[in-house]
Order: sequence, then structure tokens, then C-alpha cells
Amino acid sequence: MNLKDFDWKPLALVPLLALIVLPFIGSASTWVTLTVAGLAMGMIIFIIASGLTLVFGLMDVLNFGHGVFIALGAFVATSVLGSMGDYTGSSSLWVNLLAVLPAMVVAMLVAGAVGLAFERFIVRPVYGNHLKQILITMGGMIIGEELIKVIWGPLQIPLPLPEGMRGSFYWGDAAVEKYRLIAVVVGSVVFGLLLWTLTRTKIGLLIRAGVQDREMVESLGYRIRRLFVGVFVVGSALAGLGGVMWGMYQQNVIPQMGAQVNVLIFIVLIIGGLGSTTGALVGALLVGLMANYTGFLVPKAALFSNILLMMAILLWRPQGVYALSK
Amino acid sequence: MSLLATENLTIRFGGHVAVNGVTCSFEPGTLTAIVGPNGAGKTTYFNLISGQLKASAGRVTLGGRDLSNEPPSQRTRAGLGRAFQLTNLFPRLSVLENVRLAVQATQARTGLNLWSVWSDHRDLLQRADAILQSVAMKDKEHELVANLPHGDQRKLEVALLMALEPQVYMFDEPTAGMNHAEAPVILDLIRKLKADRSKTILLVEHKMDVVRELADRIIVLHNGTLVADGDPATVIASPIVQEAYLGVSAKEGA
Amino acid sequence: MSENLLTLSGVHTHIGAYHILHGVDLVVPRGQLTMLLGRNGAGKTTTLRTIMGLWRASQGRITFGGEDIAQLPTPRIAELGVAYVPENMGIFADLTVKENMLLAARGARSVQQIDRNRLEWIFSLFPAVEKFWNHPAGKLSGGQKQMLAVSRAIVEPRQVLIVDEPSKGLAPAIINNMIDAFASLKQSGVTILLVEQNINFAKRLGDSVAVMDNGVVVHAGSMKALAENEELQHSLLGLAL
Amino acid sequence: MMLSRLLSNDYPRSRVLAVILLAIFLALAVTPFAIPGVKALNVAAKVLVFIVLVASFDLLLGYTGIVSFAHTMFFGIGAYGIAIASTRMGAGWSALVVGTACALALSFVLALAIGLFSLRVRAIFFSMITLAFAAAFQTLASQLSDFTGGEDGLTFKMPAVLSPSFELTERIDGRILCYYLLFVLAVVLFLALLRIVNSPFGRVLQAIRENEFRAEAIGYRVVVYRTVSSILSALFATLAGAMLAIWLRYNGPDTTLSFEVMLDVLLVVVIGGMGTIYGAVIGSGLFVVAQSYLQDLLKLASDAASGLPWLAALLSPDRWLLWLGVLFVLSVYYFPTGVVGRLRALGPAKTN
Amino acid sequence: DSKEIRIAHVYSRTGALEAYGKQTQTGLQMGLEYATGGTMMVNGKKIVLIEKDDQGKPDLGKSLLATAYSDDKADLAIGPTSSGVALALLPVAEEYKKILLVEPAVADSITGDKWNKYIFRTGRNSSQDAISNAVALDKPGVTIATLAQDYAFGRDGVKAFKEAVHKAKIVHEEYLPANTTDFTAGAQRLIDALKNQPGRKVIWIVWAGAGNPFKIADLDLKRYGIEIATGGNILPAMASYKQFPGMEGATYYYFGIPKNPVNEAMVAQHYKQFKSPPDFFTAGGFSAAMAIVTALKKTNGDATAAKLIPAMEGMSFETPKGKMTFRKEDHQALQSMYHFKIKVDPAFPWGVPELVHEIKPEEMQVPIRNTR
Ligand SMILES: Nc1ncnc2c1ncn2[C@@H]1O[C@H](COP(=O)(O)OP(=O)(O)OP(=O)(O)O)[C@@H](O)[C@H]1O
Ligand SMILES: Nc1ncnc2c1ncn2[C@@H]1O[C@H](COP(=O)(O)OP(=O)(O)OP(=O)(O)O)[C@@H](O)[C@H]1O
Ligand SMILES: [Mg+2]
Ligand SMILES: [Mg+2]
Repeated sequence: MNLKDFDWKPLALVPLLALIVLPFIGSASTWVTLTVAGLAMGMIIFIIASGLTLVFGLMDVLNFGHGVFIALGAFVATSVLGSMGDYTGSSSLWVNLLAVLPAMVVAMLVAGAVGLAFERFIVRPVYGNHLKQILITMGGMIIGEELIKVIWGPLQIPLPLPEGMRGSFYWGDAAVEKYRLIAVVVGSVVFGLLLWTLTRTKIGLLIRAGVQDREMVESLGYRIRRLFVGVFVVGSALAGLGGVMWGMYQQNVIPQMGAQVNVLIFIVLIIGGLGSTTGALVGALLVGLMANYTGFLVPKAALFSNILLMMAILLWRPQGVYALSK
Repeated sequence: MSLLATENLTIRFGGHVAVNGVTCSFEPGTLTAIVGPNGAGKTTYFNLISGQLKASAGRVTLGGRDLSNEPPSQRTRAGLGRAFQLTNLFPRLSVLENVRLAVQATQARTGLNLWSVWSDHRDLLQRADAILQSVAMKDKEHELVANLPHGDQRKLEVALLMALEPQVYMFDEPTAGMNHAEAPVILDLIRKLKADRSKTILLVEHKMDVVRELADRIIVLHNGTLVADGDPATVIASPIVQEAYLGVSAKEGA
Repeated sequence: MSENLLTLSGVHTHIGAYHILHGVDLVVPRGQLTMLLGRNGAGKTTTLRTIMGLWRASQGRITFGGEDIAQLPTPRIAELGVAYVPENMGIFADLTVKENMLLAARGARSVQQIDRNRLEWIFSLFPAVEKFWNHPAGKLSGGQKQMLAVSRAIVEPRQVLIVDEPSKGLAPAIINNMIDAFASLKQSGVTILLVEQNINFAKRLGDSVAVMDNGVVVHAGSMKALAENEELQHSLLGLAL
Repeated sequence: MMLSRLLSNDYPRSRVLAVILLAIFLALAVTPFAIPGVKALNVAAKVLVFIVLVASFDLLLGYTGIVSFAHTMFFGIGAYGIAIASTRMGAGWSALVVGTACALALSFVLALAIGLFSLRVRAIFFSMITLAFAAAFQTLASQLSDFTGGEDGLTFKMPAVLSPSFELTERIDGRILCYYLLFVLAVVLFLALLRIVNSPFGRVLQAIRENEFRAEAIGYRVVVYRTVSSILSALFATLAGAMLAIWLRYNGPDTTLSFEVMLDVLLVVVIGGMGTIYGAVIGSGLFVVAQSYLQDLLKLASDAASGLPWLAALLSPDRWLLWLGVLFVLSVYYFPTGVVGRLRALGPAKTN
Repeated sequence: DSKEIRIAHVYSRTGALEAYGKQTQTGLQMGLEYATGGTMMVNGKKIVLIEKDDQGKPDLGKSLLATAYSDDKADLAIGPTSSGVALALLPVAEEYKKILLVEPAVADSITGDKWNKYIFRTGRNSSQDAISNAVALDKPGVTIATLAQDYAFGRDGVKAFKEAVHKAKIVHEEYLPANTTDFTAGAQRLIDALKNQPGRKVIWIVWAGAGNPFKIADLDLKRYGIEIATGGNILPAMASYKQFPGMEGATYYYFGIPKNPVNEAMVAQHYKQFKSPPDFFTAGGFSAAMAIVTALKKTNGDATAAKLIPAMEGMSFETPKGKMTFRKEDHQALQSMYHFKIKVDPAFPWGVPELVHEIKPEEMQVPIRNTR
């Protein structure tokens, strides 16, 4: 990517938004608390949405079942963490990580594996047809959610945050939850890896080409099938990771949690523009900030903050802030 | 009888000027061929006239009426008809339905008629039949367009334009990808239109024998600019056409 | 080493409920340029797509360099050294010209790894490809797209090139370039199978020729013989020319 | 000839299909007398409402090619119109008229706005926006609790003639009269939709669905057609909502506005066959009946499978949603063109 | 005359409240067996329980109740889980002139302005919940801010709470959308409202469903000496209480609190059957069964509303929560609530509520809100 060609305007929206609201909020420490919390929330949202940037943004598969992988990741985490009470009970962050990292890995593996089956039986017949994708993945979503209920039961399951990740850091009066900072680290790693794979390797190109004309990509000698399966599995695994992060943030998990975040992550991708990882990040940060600012200034409107944000962005750039083709 | 004119028509894509200040007018009863190398801006010029693209500058007028700010549908209603270079039809409707839709578009208000039954409109059917006859596609009227071979799709593309009965006909490489057995059908149609002497016809075509035979006048676009305009013999003989377009002198020299 | 690089014998193809090819027999001799002619709807495109494995032959054999490829998946066929330019050009509209070319260069991870000389040669044949290098390919003019499609097919050396109507919509000067390109490709030992409507194009390039009608090959022979035999030309004229 | 005018010259075009349609029609016509019990009547009434709702969605989706998730919003507006008017004004015909009229007006304005907005963004974005919009509308409805009854919804009464306590004869009570009111409404609205899609206007919609760009190029103002189509479909959905409220004498956010209802509608359109209008009848019949008796069926199945605990757990009536999900998947697999498409492909027998 | 007493139980076997509904069903079944001494007979008539799954949908519930009363010939009905469904069911009971015993739907209006004479309720109502919490927190010198979901349930709860608070001071009411996930903004506003107040400072939370409002504790409210208080909940939800040792509130039921033979029997039976203690809604189902059987015994097995209504009005009956009494005016069962304090016990995966004080019905002025 050429830095000179990079379009800074959307990225600038983030600090711009933060600065605009400063005078309305008044207190600087409140502003810092809200802003940092909002940005970190954005990072968490980015993590759960990152899998969908691949599946929806690049492969153009409207996967309404994506939420199931988020829920699945979270439920797997409850099982893994539940069996590692000694590690999560410790107040040392490093000991906690000994439990959390395996939980993430297992969640990603399980979600990825289920993603493989999902691609094979649910998505494969409907590449290229949005309407059918909606229906069939919706069916997949329902099935997945019910199977989670069969395995883990319909009750909510607590997913307590490990001791060392609780509480906050302080800057004067402003407080920032520790867990959110961890989310920033994880989110940045995911973002970096995704960006690198998609812009610095040929895989990103191939996926985009494959969506437009599969036959031609095959005629050029690439096994598009395998590639698509791979991308789908990675997307599902990222959703699993997102589920772990989201579940630990909520501190409890319910089978419906996937469906609950579905709309939110679609909004993030639309704001960001399909297929753009940077766009998804910007979208997530904007959504995170906006929720906190409106929640503080006009709580009544908080409910609609996402939608208003999305409409405003689309009126400015109908394809989202970073559309692939202009 | 109305006159199509473009004044200083220009469009930029980023830094690239695809059509650059083209001022030109087209008389009824004449067939003007537009030639130029690939990427010269011929299709873009058509797009500007028929409204698929919005000009960065300049005007399009038909019979004195300024159409520059009208959407494509209104320009078509005003009398500008257009066939596309890349086939552009209604793939999952039958051949007959494709043509009928075009015929219906010429009727003033039928489009928004919610309450009559389409199949009761005999007049539409008859017109569509006649047009399909004229392009020799009557036998395929119930086929889905998506299943037609390329050549037939090209013919249908022209049939839709015929059905619109516009004052100005714009053909964009109507015979591209058609063989010598099929192309004459289309060329005959164009000849007939020409014989009518009341229609304005614009033709983009790379086949010089066709251009020589049909054109009353040739204009040449090069890098978006109008570089030559005149009667066929003179224009074809001009050095710019010989070199930039036909590549003759370069070849001969080598 | 067989004389004929690519052979089709008794190939039948169905598309859905339609029976399109009724036993096509076709040979493409190694190192030669074979023209495939026929009226609209004769089945030329279908034949090419069947060779590429994009549609499956329901019956018959297709061999490439002696190996039966009739049931191989498309990417496998491409890997064997077959390059294909489809009738609709198969341009990736959302990708830039550069990215289109990069994808076609299977061996290259980045543009830098594409053979520079070959690229220069392509640029000299089709200047538009260089000029619009960083533009989205979807925004090219019809003829420019055609040039890009052919450029993609030749960005790396291949054993056989299968091209569906490359000259349609090209300006005469560019057609000359195209003819030059195919001529020099042939010189470098590439085998070419070309579907064409432009008879002059065919006459200037073709070594051998096959004429199709109604899903079968009705005439096969050398181009020279056809060009010299006015009578034969006449009898096939309605079909091919 | 009469029939041909009624059906707008759009015959079922398959003998089996014609027979099934006739059977459904007759079954719906005689349910109150042929099948005893409250449940059967409720199921039949729901089928009637769904036929109108789904057919109106088919106009949008199947004919115009617009994927909107906000369709249930209009359904809800219709139901709330009746509910709010009947609550505020008391039971009576005037409440029904006022409620329906206000609902239609609101739907008109919203559909106009959405229709115009849809042109600015690409189709897939539009779908997602409607999804978010519908969710917000649902929350709004539950927040305006003074007006809408909030999460709890509104329970209200109907004019005496349509109430269960009214008895015309021994066998015919207000419930049955109410049922036949719905029946007549459903038939009229269905035929009206059939007429619209077979009018010159309907054909233009199909053209837009197929190739919007070319439709504009041959002289159709796509904006206008799209907008008119979304308004029409919204108005019909509103009427379907009013029918439901009349029948249930209750309305709440989950009943008409929830995403679940939207999903059901989508599924029914696909099962029935998109772009056929007849699909709405077949799909609704199949789906509503299946949905209503699915749990009963599963109970039988799980009892039968009680020897295998795993299977029994999957077949438990509590997991009926699982099987609905399976139905979604299978219907896309096996009915890509819907039941109507399937039947038409089988035997193109003309019932002329 | 019939040899059976047919009871329909309409509840959320599936849907969002599946977990709650199933507890009620378990309790109901256990309660019927306990009350009939394991015979399932009253006065020689067999009790038949018909289960109906309303999936949490009011429209479906309505049609199911009508089906139960008419097609299934149910004599009376119990349920449902959700208040929305309950409100839709009320007129059906009136239409069919049969008893509907509401359990555990909590909306005040069920025994308030939407009430009709066929409706009884063993479950607690929102007011009882709120008032008992108020009683637990209402001390001089305490400053309270409330945090609730922004819809009718939350707003009604806060309203009843406010009416019952006399000595403490309420300085702020925070309402957040029901689907809130990030509570930072709300927490910040609550902190701003409380931090400069003197004395004991409490945020009282009334929240049901998704989202976890207790996350606001991660912003370290202790810095400002702010405490959190809330009511009871089902056991999995009380897992998060573990982080709040010493947190006070009032609950409807916790298996370790009431000391009476009925509760002991239920706990023992539940451990035997499921190897776990009974939960919140199990107790409610059990109480409903006790109410029904007591009433049927009084009418000698006559299940018509005409007989049952006079028998049940003012009737007292034993439950796992001790004695309950159907108030004559609105048929609401008056019952004890429990002021608790959370203790952390490693043996339990949830925060254990320890009894501070049993709030007797007399201590709560539960208003009568119907228009009888
Ligand atoms: N939408 C667009 N965005 C950017 N550039 C465009 C767009 N449309 C056309 N161009 C550019 O404008 C130039 C003119 O294209 P046009 O299609 O008019 O050529 P043409 O003369 O019709 O050529 P051909 O004979 O090959 O069809 C081309 O270089 C093309 O790349
Ligand atoms: N997808 C399809 N479904 C059904 N029939 C098809 C399909 N594609 C092509 N056909 C039919 O197959 C026959 C051969 O088509 P094909 O495209 O191979 O012809 P062609 O020789 O390439 O013609 P052209 O010169 O027009 O490109 C035609 O009759 C066409 O109608
Ligand atoms: Mg062109
Ligand atoms: Mg072809």
C-alpha cells in the first residue's frame, strides 16, 4: 500500500468526533474515561467483527450465522476456563494468561472446525446468491443456537473474568478498565495480521477476484474452492476468538448472544465499507465512541446512535468509508 | 425534425479526460460513423449523450431542448435511443418479453398502469412480433435470453433499440462478435433506417468496410478529442486516421 | 511426444437439459495455430469451455499431451499449461489492471517477480495495459478489456493458448498488434487454438482450420488449402465466414 | 373468461398446482365447520393473514428484487393501528376504520422515505439498513409504552358482531363471522396483488429486477417504479397487520414486529416460490400448519426415540426451533425455485 | 361430575425465558405430588396436567389458552412465564369463565388495572419486589441512585421503589436501553450524581435479561465509597454477586433461607431428583400447586370458577416460603420477602445471600391497584 495514496479522511473522523464532543461533556476526566472506554470497546467490536470482514466483506457471503461462532467461542471458553480455576483465580495477569490463551486457542479451533462443516453444508450451495445466503445461514444460525442449548443447556453460564484482569487503571479521576486495554492489544494483533495478509500477499487479491468470477480464477489455475473454505474457516475462528473476548467482557454467556451482536457487526462493516479491514476498524471505533458519547449526553438517543451514525456515513460515502472500488 | 447537438461535452475520471470538449451536431437523415482507437472515448461519448454518465462540463441538446440534467429514462423518452456495446438485456425474461418491454416504454402511460392485464395489450404484442420478424428471431421468441448464443443476444440488443422508435439511433459496434452470415441482418436494418431519411443515426464501428459503405459522414475521436470530421473518403485518407487508427503507415514503413 | 498437443474425440456436452455438442472431433497440432470457425451458436464457445473443464463432457475423450483431461478440475487443466481467454473476457472489474496481471502470473508473488522483458513486450503490443496499469479494470473501454484479457493469458509462458474471439471490438491498428502477438507467440513454440469471426485475421494467421456447425466439426484441414480453394470456401461460407 | 379476468390471465400453469391451490382455497373456506376446535380455526386464520403478508412481500422481493427486512415494520404498523385505535376509541367499527386509515398513512410516508433512500446505497447495504431500522422500530414501539403498551402490548375488544360472545345462530358465533371477514379480505387482497404483478407496471418491476440499468435506459424511471412498488407492498402488509390484530384482539412488539416474523415471511416466500404470488398461498399453508403442529409431531417422535437419549434430546419438542432451522436449510437445498417453480417445471399443463 | 381435574400449564418451554419456565414446571409437578401425598388425586379425582409451550409469544399464548380451555377441556390454568403473555391471557380467562392462576409473571397490572375476577396470582408482583428492596435499603443518611432498563418493567420498578422509600434520599434515576452492552456512560453519570454525596451511597440496580450492569463495578466505585444493591435472581445469574461480598438487597426466594417443612421437603426432593438445589422459579411453581390443591380441597374437588373464586378469596396456604394469603381485593398472594446480605462461600459457584431479616407482608404496604 502506498502511504501517499492513503485516504486519511475517515481515520481522521475518530479524533474529530472525540474533539467535537469535548466541550459538551465538560469534565476532562469524564471525557478521558468515556473516550478510552469507547475506543477500547471499538477494539472489542472490531475483534468480533473481524471474522465477518473476511466472510462478508471479501467473500461476499452474507453470513447471518456468523453470530453462532461467536457464541460457540464463548461457550467453549466457559468450559476451558471453568476447568482451570487455579489459573483464573490467581491475581497475576501472567498466570491468568496461561488459562486465557489456551481458551482462545481451543475456541478458535472449535469454531474453525465447525466453520468447515458450516461452509460445506450450509454455504457452499449458495455462493453468489444473497437471498439464499440469508435464508440458509439463518437456518444454520438457528440450528447452531439450538445445538448449543442441547450441549450446554439453555441457561446463562457465568464466565468470570480472571482476577488479574479485573479493576481499572487510573489517570487522576479518569478510570480505564484493565480488560479493555487487553482487548486493545488483542485487537491490534488481529488487525495487523489481517491487514498484512490481505494487502501484502496474493491471497486477498485472489479472494476478491474469486468473488467476481470464480470460473476465471479457476481457469487461471487456482483452486478457488480450497481457498474459500480456508477463508471461511479463518473467519469462523476469528469469530470464536471474538466470542471469547466478548464473553469475558460480558462475564456471562447465553446461547442467544450471537444473534444479539449480529446487527451490530453488520453495521460496523457497512460503515467501514465491504472488504476493507481498515474500514472495519474505523467503523468499530466510531461505533464504540458514539455509543459512549450519546449514552452520556443523551441516553434516550443511545439506542439509535448506531443507526444514525450509519445513515450519516452512508450519505457521505454511500459505499462506506473505505470502499474497495470507487 | 430535431437536431442532436453536443456543446463542449467533457468528462473527467480523476485525472483522465475521457471525452474532451466535443462540440458536434448531427442532422436528421444522415448516418454518422464515429471511429477511433480503443479507449478513444466513443462509448463514453454515447454514455454522455444518453445520460448513463453525467458530463463534467458541456451540454447535450435535442431539437433545442437541453437534456443535460435529465436522467437516462427521460432522455430516452425525449427520443434518444441507444444500443450497448456490451450486451445488456433482461436475462431471465423471454425474448418476446424483452422486446415487449421496450415497446411498452414508448407508450405514454402504460408503465404505471397497475390495473390492466399485460397480456390483454394486443397492440404491444403485434409491434413486438413485427420487430422480432425484422431481426429474424421470431422462432426464438419464447427462449430465455440468458440461453441465447452471443450473436443472437447482439441481435436482440438491436431489436430493443428498434422497438423504441427513437429519433436518434445510437449503435455501438452492433455487429461485434457476429459472423458474416448474421451481420447482414443488422446491417440491412440500419440501411432501412437510413433510407427512411428522417432519422439521425450514430454508428460506432471498427469494421472499415462497413463504415465505408454506410457512412454519410465520419467523425474521429482520439484521446477524447474530436480530431477529424467530414465525408468518408477524405477522413479515411487523412494521415491521422491512417496512422493512429488503421496503423497503416507504421506497418508499411516497417 | 505426440504430434497433436490437444485432441478431442467424440465429445458430447450437455448444458442442463440441452444437448449442445454432438460428438466433436478436433485436433490441435503442436506448435501450430488452429482456427475454429462457425456461425453464431455453432458450439465454438461450448467446445472451448469443455476443454477447460468449465462444462463437463458427458461423453468422449479430451487429451492434452497424451493425458486424458476430460474429468480433471479446471485448475488442474490450467496448471498443465493451458491459458484461456473467455468470450466475455473474464476481467476482474474491481481489481486494477496490475492486480489482474499479477493474478495471471501464477509464479509471481508480487509484480516485481513478473518477467520484466515479457511485460515490456506486452506493453509494446498493447500500450493501454501500461497506460491504465493502476486503474480498476472495470473502467476500461471494451477494446482495452480485450487487450487486458489477452495480456493476462500470455504474461507467463504456456503450452497452449485458447482464445475466444479476441478481435471483436478492436480497432484495426490493434488487430494488427494482436496478429503480431499471436505470430510471435507461435514462433516461440506456443500452440494456439483460436475462435474467430474475422476472416482476414484467420487467413493471415491460421495454419489449420476447423469449421463447426450444430455442435459437430464439419470440416477440418489446412488453412492454406481452404484459402486456395474458392469452392470449398464458398460451400462453407454460409457456415463460417 | 370470468376466471381468467379474476386471475389476471396468470394461471397456475401446472395441473398439480391448480389442484393444490383449489384444495387450500376450499379448506380455508370450510374450516370453521369442517374441523372442530379453536386451534384449527386459529391456524386457518393465521394462514389467511400470512397469505396477504407474504404475497405483499413477494411483490417487493420476487418481482422488484428488493431485499428489505423492514417489511414486518409495516405489518406491525397495521396491527398497531387497529390496536391503538381500539384501545383509545373503544371497540367499534369506527375504530377499525380510523386505525386502518392512520396506519396506511404512516406506512405510506415511511415507505416513501425508505424507497427514496434505497436509491442512494447499494442493494446489500440497503438490506442491512432495513434490518437495523426494523430493530430500532421494534425497540421504539416497546419504549413508547404509554401509547403502544410497551413490551406487554395491547389487548382490546372488537365490535360486538366480531366478538366470541356474539351468537348469530347456534353454530355461527362472532368468531366465525370474524373468520369470514378475514377470508373475504384475504381473497380480495390476493387477487388485487395478482392483478398488480400482471399489469404493465408489474412487468416493468420484473425488468428492473433483471437489469435496472437497462430498464432505465429504455425509458423507465427506476426511482419511481421502485418507490411505488415499495409503497404498494407496504400498504398491503399494513392491511395484513390489521387483519391479524382484528383476529387476535391483541398486538405487541413480538407478535408483529419481531425479526422472527420477518424470517418466517422470508422462508415462506422461498418455500412457495419467489415471483409467483401463488407461492404465498402454498408456502403459507405449508408453513403455518407445519409450525403449529411441529411440537406435537416432535413429541410423538421423541417418545418413539426414548430408547436413544441423544436422539430423544434432539427430537425433544423443546428443540422445535432446531427443526425449523433444518427446514430453512432443506428448503434452500431442495426448493431453489419453490414449490410453485418445482411443480411448473414438472408438468406444464395448461388449465385453460 | 367428571372424574378428572384438568389443569393447563401455559409457560415458556422454549424461547428467551426457557430457563425460567422449566423451573416453574418442575416446581409445579413437585408441588402437586407433595400436596396430594403422591397420589395426584383430590377428592377421588385425578389431576391431569396439560403442558402448553407459549414460546414467550403473547399471541401464541392466547391461542393456546383458548385451545386448552375449549379443545382440551381444562378446568383451570396456571402460567405464564412472561408478563406480556400474561396480559394477553387475562381476557381469555374471562371469556371462558375459568380460573387463571398467574405464576410467575410479575407485572403489576396483572392484578392491577388489567385484572378480572378469574385472575389469581401466587407470584410476587413488581411492587412487592421493589418495596421489599426499599425496606432493605431505606435508612436515614443513605443516598440512592437507581439503574434500570428503559422500558415499562424498569420504570415501574423504580416508581414503586421510590414510593416505598421514606428515609433515604434518591438523587438520580438512570435508565439505559435494554440492549446496552457498554455501561461506561451510565456508570459515569451515576458516579457524577453520587460521588459528592455524604454518608452511605448505593446504586440500586433493577435489570433483567441480557447485558451485565454489574460491570460498572469494574470502574472501581469503591474509590468513591459507592455500593451496589439489587434483588435476588436465579442461581446462575447470582454468580456475578460473588464479586460483591456484603451487597444487600431483598429477594423473593433462596433455597437456604426459609425454614419450614414445605421448603425442607422441596429442597430434599429436588436434590434427590436433580442433584441440585431448587431455584427461584421452582419455589413459585411449588406454591402455585399448593394453592390449587388447597382450594380444590376446600371445594371438594369442584373446579368451576363459581366455586373456586369464593373459596380462594382470602384463602391462606402453606408454601416453601411459608404462609401466603390471597388478598380478597385483587387476588394477589401476600407473602414474605427476604432482606439478604451476600457472603462468598467457595462451596457455591454463586454469591450466597444470607438472611438479614424476613420482611413480613405486614411490613410492606403493597398497594391495591385494581379498580374493583
Ligand atoms: N467509469 C469510468 N471511470 C474511469 N474511466 C473510464 C470510465 N469509463 C471509461 N473510462 C475510460 O475512458 C476511456 C474511453 O473509454 P470508451 O469506453 O469510451 O472507449 P471506446 O472509444 O468506446 O473504446 P472501444 O473501441 O475499445 O470500445 C477509456 O480509457 C476508459 O478507460
Ligand atoms: N447456458 C446455456 N444454457 C442453454 N443453452 C446454452 C447455454 N449457453 C449456450 N447455449 C446454447 O448452446 C449453443 C452453442 O452456443 P455457443 O456459445 O457455444 O456458440 P458459439 O459458436 O460460441 O456462438 P457465438 O459465435 O455466437 O459465440 C447455442 O445454441 C446456445 O443457445
Ligand atoms: Mg466502446
Ligand atoms: Mg461463442
